[in-house]
Amino acid sequence: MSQSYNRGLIEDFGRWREFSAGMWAWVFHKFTGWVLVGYLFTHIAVLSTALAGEAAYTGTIQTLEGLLVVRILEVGLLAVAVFHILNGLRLLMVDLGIGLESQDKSFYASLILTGAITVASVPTFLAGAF
Amino acid sequence: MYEHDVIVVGAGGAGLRAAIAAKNEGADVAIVSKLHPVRSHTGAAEGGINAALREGDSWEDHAYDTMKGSDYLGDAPAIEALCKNSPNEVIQLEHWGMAFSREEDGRVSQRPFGGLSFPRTTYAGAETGHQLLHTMYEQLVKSGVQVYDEWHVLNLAVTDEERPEDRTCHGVVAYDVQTGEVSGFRARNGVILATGGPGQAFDHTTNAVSCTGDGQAMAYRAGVPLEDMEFIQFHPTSLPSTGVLISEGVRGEGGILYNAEGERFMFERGYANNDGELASRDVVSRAELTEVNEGRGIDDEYVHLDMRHLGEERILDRLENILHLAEDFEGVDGLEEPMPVKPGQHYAMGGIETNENGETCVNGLYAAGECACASVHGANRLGGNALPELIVFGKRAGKHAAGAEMEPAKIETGQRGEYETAEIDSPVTLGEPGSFGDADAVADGGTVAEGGSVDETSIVERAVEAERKKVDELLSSDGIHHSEVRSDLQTTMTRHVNVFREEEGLKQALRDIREARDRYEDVAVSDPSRTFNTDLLQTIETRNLLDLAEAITIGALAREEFRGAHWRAEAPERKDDEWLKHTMLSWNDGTPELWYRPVILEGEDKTYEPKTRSY
Amino acid sequence: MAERYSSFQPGGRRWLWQRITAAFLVVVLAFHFFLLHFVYHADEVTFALSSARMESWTYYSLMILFLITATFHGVNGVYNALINQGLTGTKQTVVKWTLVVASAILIVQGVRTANAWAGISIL
Amino acid sequence: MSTQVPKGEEVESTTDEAASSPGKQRRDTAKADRAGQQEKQREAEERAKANEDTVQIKVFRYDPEVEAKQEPRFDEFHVPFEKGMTVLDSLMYARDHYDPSLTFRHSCRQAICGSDAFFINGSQRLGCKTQLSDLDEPVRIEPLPHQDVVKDLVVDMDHFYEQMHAVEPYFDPDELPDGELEEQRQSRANREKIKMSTRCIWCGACMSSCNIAAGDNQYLGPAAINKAYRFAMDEREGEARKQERLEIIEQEHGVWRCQTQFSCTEVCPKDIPLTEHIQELKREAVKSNLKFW
Ligand SMILES: Cc1cc2nc3c(=O)[nH]c(=O)nc-3n(C[C@H](O)[C@H](O)[C@H](O)COP(=O)(O)OP(=O)(O)OC[C@H]3O[C@@H](n4cnc5c(N)ncnc54)[C@H](O)[C@@H]3O)c2cc1C
Ligand code: HEM
Ligand code: SF4
Ligand code: F3S
Ligand code: FES
Repeated sequence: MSQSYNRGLIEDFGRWREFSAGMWAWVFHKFTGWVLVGYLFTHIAVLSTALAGEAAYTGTIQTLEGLLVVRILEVGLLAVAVFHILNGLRLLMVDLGIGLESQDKSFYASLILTGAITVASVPTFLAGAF
Repeated sequence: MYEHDVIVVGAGGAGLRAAIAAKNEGADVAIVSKLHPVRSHTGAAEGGINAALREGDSWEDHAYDTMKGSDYLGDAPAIEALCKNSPNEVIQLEHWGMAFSREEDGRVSQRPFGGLSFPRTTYAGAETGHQLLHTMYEQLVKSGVQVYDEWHVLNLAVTDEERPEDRTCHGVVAYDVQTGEVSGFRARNGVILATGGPGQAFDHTTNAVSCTGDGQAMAYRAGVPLEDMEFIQFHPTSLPSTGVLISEGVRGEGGILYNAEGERFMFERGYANNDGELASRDVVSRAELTEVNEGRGIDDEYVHLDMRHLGEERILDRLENILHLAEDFEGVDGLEEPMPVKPGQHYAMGGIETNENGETCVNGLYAAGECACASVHGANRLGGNALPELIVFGKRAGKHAAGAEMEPAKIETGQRGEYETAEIDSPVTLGEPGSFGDADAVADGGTVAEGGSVDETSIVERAVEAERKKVDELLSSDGIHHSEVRSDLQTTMTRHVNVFREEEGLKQALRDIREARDRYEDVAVSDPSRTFNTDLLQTIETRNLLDLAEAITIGALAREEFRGAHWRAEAPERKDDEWLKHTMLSWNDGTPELWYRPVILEGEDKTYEPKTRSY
Repeated sequence: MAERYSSFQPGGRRWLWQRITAAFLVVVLAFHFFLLHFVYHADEVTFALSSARMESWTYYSLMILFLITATFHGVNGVYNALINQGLTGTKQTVVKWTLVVASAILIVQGVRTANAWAGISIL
Repeated sequence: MSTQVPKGEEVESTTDEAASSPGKQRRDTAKADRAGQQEKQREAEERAKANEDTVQIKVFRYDPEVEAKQEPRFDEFHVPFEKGMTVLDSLMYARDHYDPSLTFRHSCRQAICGSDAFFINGSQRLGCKTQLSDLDEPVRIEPLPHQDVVKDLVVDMDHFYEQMHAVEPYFDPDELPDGELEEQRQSRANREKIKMSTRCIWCGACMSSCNIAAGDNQYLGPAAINKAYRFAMDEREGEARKQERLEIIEQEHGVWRCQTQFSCTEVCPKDIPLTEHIQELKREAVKSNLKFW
């Protein structure tokens, strides 16, 4: 009813700031989902260097893994994946009709857990990068 | 111009039922309503629908209770029609899927209600009206009746023969709220008014902002008599700031009323030594107002209804809804503080005079629901008797208008048969003596054409022209805002034509109404827009309220007795010798004319003997 | 107004599969991450190591299944998101087939890589 | 879908035809009037400074037909505050005392007619059910997002009604009892199950809060799905009808579009667990589909 319709002030004014937990969960899940598909495609692209032979593959991977940016991006990927998994589990529960009243709490829980897991895994991810 | 067999004005319980019934008879039906159907005020009803459904109960008992409740001012044929048909109609609602509360065995639940000798009130939680309205709207969608929603009906297209009884209604004129277009709706068979009550004549009411009695005012000005207008029910427990109803259930469960001095005044001041808070609505309302008038009200306005002593558990279990209402509409936590309450206008027993088939004295014009008065409620309506009235008389009017074969009515309408005329003892000139717009009855919204000399379509067209002119005039003139007039009117009505009525006050009210009418001459609409101009529509509604407020006051002034909801300081007792008659008011070229018609107490096979009304 | 009475219910089936694949992915993705970042470390990855794992038939089939479910899940998710934004008509059909083709390429490429490691030379 | 601009033009043409001569005069009057209103407003503002007991509201204004209002804007009003005052009360006060052209739908004042859902301080709420004392000042009142604005706070509800009607929202049992006076039996448990779903007042708040409904015009939306739930779960209707109902809600733009944002559930003034109902219908639909596998 509104996609072609611009109400200026109204449509964008104060909307996102007032988003509730469920809306944020949706936004984040969407975002992480898209990042993950994006990654899936790149991931396969990178891996398929293996088709060009052993050396090409090992070379590419080791160069990439040697870059600090890539390592940091990998931490980001982990965060994204963990959130998507945890919130995905939350959504699966919602689909089964379990715990709908505490959907906001479970969203906050996934956020916190995601943070914790990500931080805890930083050392492992960055190991050998310096 | 739109054209249908039957045009139903209003889409509350009565209008919807009428439309469905007419459709079932095969007529081409349309509903014209200023609100979308589900916004109608029927949705606000809480308590329930009376119907004699079970063994041990009978329609005769229901009729007896209703007659007694009416303080013997109801007409027996109408009451009997109501009570006989109500069970079928309620079961019809059930068959349409209405979500009634249920017994263990899966049958529809019934509960006891004030003034009933049997627990015969069927209900759906505390939201009976909402369920009823939506169930019927759903069936309307199913039946495919055409709905013109947000079309505000401005007037009726009625011929202008000398006597109202010779006139015919050929349609209505309506204003499309979204676009500002004024159009005619021609009705081949009949127009059914189902526009609800005139609660907005008072400043404190449980009724919606849209309850401005438009249908009553239109019918009145077209020559149809208004009947028993002085009988207005005031509910003792409504919230002071909004008028939202706090159900009688609170007192039923043991809630207590206190004045500013902390006295339980119902007992301590001797208003009802036996029943206390549970005395009937009018008694409690009068008691509350006496307290306030004598300086023992809180903030000089209201009293306290306290339910804290019932305990949180019981309150949450049975009165949860009340907690929400007090919280949402008054900002009061009923578990922590007493709730402020005061009497509020609640229901109009009187209205457009009809017979038990919904016909008015004007051919082709019908009325049903709160706007009508077939006279089932007489001087006082029993709780749970309005909703059955909607469905029973809505259906009858719909069927009749669609041309179904029906038993001829026993009640007479208009100035026919037995009646007596009377003088109005008014301190001021009443009515609209040739003042609004042009001096003739046409612009005044009365009738439009020489009888029979023009065809039906042009009668509607002329009415449309007249309304267009009126709208343009309102939009283009300069003047005061209607809300000033309306609020003065409401204030005087609540002050003088409230639960307490005395001659001087009523006369003062008539003076104030006269003044309000004179000021209304100068109203103008300042919003120039044709799009959703609520300013314009409310200005028009205010005019209707003026006519109705005046009618209510005239009736109250004329009736020098205490009957049902009507109480007079000069004569605080019922006078059956003199007053077993309906107050009738006709708009005679802009001047109200008072007359009376005897009450019909002869039922089908028995006559109801007036007894003292005590419970 | 939404169309009515379609006897074809793709929405329902895809919805269900999105859940089923999700449930499957929780396990496999966690395993995948764990194996490749915690058991083996990122800076140690070589062709030989990957090859060694792929030569196990169970691992090979798990990874193929992983690839297929992830692709379905991801691409179907994207498609849904676009419909939710009001994608309809021809555009919808175009997007649908683009996504199908992309998925096919992805899967084919993924399988070929796995085969390279596993030493299978069909593709 | 629709935009307001062509609609505005349509209206303009009727006006010109119907009231061309008084038109100018009218506008002039309106101007004079506006000056008067500004006067009143200024007084109120002064009062506001002197006296704590006023509330400042900022109201969205737009009228395609009135020149000064064609460009959407916010107007500020200072309204004297009383205990228990709701947002609707403040709007009515502003209309009756400062600006009669302030337009909004309202009727019952008791949260049952569903006319006055607005976007108040960033959330969909009923004006009559929202206490001013619960809100931060200034209170910002806008029409419902994602719906075309007709004028000021009035939005076009037609699309909402269409979606409601699309789910065949009427009771339609497979069979009825023979006796005219015999009711269908319904267990208390079953009535309890559908009870919340029957409370919908068609206010449109849920639909307006849902991002999916905003993006996908064909999406039935939470209120309509809830309506379908109300009948699909009513044991009085029978299995055959239930199957038909499931077919309606499981089309492409039916229940599957719901992404469990929960905002509908959060804004519903009648506390209907909308998301829960939608999810339950998804499972019902899957179950009934599995039968044919
Ligand atoms: C708070 C409350 C609780 C109640 N509880 C009960 C109860 O428990 N039991 C009981 O039996 N009764 C109860 N009543 C009384 C009963 O609900 C009403 O009398 C009844 O609903 C009136 O229905 P109606 O169809 O006549 O009018 P309404 O429902 O008021 O409908 C009027 C219709 O007319 C339309 N309309 C009005 N003017 C125009 C116009 N100019 N042009 C076009 N359309 C117009 C409106 O849009 C609306 O659709 C209660 C009333 C209130 C206020
Ligand atoms: C590991 C476990 C995973 C779980 C539990 C999971 C769960 C889910 C669920 C339940 C949805 C549906 C949301 C909805 O329709 O309301 C979803 C959407 C999605 N998932 Fe996953 N997922 C997982 C892994 C992945 C992976 C590996 C990818 C990438 C390939 C991915 C990409 C997506 C995308 C793109 C969406 C659509 C997001 C959107 O709405 O825009 N997911 N996921
Ligand atoms: S479901 Fe709730 S929010 Fe939606 S229309 Fe109904 S009452 Fe309003
Ligand atoms: S907000 Fe929309 S996405 Fe679903 S849970 Fe409610 S319908
Ligand atoms: S005015 Fe009726 S819901 Fe608010």
